[in-house]
Amino acid sequence: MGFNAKEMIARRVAEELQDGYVVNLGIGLPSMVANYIPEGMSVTLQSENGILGMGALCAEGEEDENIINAGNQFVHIQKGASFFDSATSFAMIRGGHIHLTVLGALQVDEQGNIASHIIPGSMVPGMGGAMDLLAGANRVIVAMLHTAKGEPKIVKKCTLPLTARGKVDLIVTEKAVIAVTPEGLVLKEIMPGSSVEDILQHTEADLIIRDGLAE
Amino acid sequence: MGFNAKEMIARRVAEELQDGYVVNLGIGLPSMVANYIPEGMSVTLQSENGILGMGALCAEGEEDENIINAGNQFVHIQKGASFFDSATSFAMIRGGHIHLTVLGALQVDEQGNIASHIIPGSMVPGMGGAMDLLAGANRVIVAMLHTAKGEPKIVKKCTLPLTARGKVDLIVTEKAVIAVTPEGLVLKEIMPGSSVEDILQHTEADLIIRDGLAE
Amino acid sequence: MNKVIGINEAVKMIKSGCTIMISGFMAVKSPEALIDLMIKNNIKNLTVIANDSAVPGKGIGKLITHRCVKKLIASHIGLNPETGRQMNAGELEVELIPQGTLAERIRCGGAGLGGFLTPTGIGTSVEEGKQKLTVNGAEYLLEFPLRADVAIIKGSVVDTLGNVFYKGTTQNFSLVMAMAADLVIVEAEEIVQPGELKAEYVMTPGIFVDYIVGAEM
Amino acid sequence: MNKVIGINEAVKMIKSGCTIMISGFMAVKSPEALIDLMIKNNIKNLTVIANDSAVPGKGIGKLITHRCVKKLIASHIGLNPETGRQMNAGELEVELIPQGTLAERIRCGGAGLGGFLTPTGIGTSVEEGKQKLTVNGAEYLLEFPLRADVAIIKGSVVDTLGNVFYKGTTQNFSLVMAMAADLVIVEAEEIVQPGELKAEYVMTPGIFVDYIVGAEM
Repeated sequence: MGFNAKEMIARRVAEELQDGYVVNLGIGLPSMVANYIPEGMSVTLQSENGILGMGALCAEGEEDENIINAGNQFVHIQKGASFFDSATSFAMIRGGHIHLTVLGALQVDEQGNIASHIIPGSMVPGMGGAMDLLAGANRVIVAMLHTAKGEPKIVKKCTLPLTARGKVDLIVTEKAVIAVTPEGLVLKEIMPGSSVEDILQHTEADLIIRDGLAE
Repeated sequence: MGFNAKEMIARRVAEELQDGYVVNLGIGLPSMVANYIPEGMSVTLQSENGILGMGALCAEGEEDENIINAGNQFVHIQKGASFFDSATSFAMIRGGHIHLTVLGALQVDEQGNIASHIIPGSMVPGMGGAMDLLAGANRVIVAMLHTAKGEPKIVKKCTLPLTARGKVDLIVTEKAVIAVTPEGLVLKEIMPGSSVEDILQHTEADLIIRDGLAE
Repeated sequence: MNKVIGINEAVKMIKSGCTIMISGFMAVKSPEALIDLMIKNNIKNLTVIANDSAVPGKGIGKLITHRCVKKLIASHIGLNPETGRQMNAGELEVELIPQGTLAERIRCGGAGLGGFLTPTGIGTSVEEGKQKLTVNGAEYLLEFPLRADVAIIKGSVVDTLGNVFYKGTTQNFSLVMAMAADLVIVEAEEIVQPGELKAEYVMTPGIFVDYIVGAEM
Repeated sequence: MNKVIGINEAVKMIKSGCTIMISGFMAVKSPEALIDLMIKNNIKNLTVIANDSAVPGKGIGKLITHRCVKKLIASHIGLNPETGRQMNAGELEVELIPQGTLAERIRCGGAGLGGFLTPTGIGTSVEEGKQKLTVNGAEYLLEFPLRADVAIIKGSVVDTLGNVFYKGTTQNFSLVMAMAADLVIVEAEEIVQPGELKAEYVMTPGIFVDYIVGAEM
């Protein structure tokens, strides 16, 4: 189920892409969105270690030792790609030149706050480029499993240290698509195999449910 | 006399160069210093519009339409030169990577203040890169004629708007070489054809004259 | 994503009264064809951000002569006497900024930063009206970002995705200006297909460029 | 001005207790030969500034494993479990900085700026102890420059004057680090004569580089 759930999430996030978008995908689940870019749509992938026009992961034997993505994986580049340094890369990111970033999260809350980079005392990988992406990308989608070990990840108020305040626009899980609005979290879609009851049961945050909800 | 005086100044300034120096020469008289770089000495010229390793001025017919210096003159580049953008160029300049800048001036005073970019109501060319060069270069030499229309340019206190405060290290004119020190202006050398009396007569600022003065 | 369009279509997007960044240093490598058509289209009341005002008859100098410019923000106007004349006659507002500060303010505008601290201008009239901060015993001026509605830039080799390579000293302000404007139009000396510019040689990544025009009208 | 020297001579200039910037991103293209010799020479108590701590057995990961590092300033340590272990055991001090802020702070250190305002980290623990300024209604953190005693950098093609070209994604922090250290040593994959690197292709101008060593010991 874990794998299929992630695939379902990635596929649903890909529906949010638009022609001409420049997109930065986080490590892990978010990076899977690249597999579902609609045929014929021009989407340019940015990798914060210095690539615009990132291509697919390299199969074994195809690696160029000088070309990795921000997740330390060897990647191809597309025709018309460019390389640049970290200062320029984050000028792009902070400067609002990235249309969309898709990131994972540990928790998201009713204000669109996100906690994704630290569990004090246990997991301290560092924020990498996540805080800059959250500060600068035009649109932020969180792509994650709905719960962690059965515990809700969509909460009233993040209890883990924040990675950014009020920056999340949309949450896509294997159960639901939820928009962050000034009124609160709005349930937009129920994912196949889930239900309103299932979602409410696994969500700590209050959800606004409007007429005409897509199932 | 004007031409010979400028040549004499440029030649004397060139004696301040050291092997390995990266130098930015201002427009006009300072740029003439390039003609007197001692044989065998490696001096790299920086031009703030984006050249490291600038060469000689182009003779007619030799111009590359894409390569000018900061004074809008077509120039050659040396082997091992590099081009870069203005933000990088001024990172170099402000960041202390330029060993020496040679600039002209309208006035220099006892505190090492310099006025070089504006005569209110008459000449307002703008400061160009001068303020950044003055802020960032490790060493600042002012190369100028001792007087303007007979009026002293080395003054007790600049009356024209300052281009920088306390940044000048050495003043070279056709009459004298004067060091700016915490104690004030120290007359270091009398240039050929001048004398202490001549210098004092044409200098408004107080000059400290020490034993062993070079004539 | 072919970004190449006709020059007429491009210039229609530049409106009278807008703030426009223009690349080039002195008389060299401004987007001359775009400037000529702007003059022909009678685009007026511009606020121009550029290193300088070139010389009469070239680049920004033409916009000055044709009185298309209401305000000029630059580091140097000494090579164009007409700029000085209009300024002294009160016909043109000129704001002079140290060259390094100008480049950095534009970079700041494109990089999503709110400002920076520079030692340049301390002790001079550049200080006026600015906040001073002391860091490790040294004084700095707090300078703010500059952005524009439009940037027009001359590129030496440009692919159809907007990746730009600049020859010689023609990079100057182009890199930062392409980052700092809402609409970026590159006038290309040579247009090539994606992949013809090696990824390492790209100086302005295509993400910063909206449209490309040829240098010929 | 031939800047090429022997690697033994170069590493002698790196002292225990110094602050050192090290190029590379994750496990790719750190100056491995310099790092190996630093470990052999028993250089200890380093403060390392780098994007990350690589993986065990590669690049900075080797310095961590050999306990050469007293303090690490980086944006990410997730790929090296030994870094986390030493940190949790109180054996290694780790300061985590957002990647963009880290790059910009190093650039700032090399560019003679006193600081900059960034939106990154607002509303998070990154705010702690920092001054906040509001510009045009938006909040920014005031961040300060980072400099180092030494920077060691891996270059793909380097001429004897110190001009560096980086292949692929290996530019990352190298450009800003070369500007921000008192002593800059480049470990070259390939050393060429001046003029072999076209002036437009130089990514780190030689002015920022003090010494060059070959990648072979």
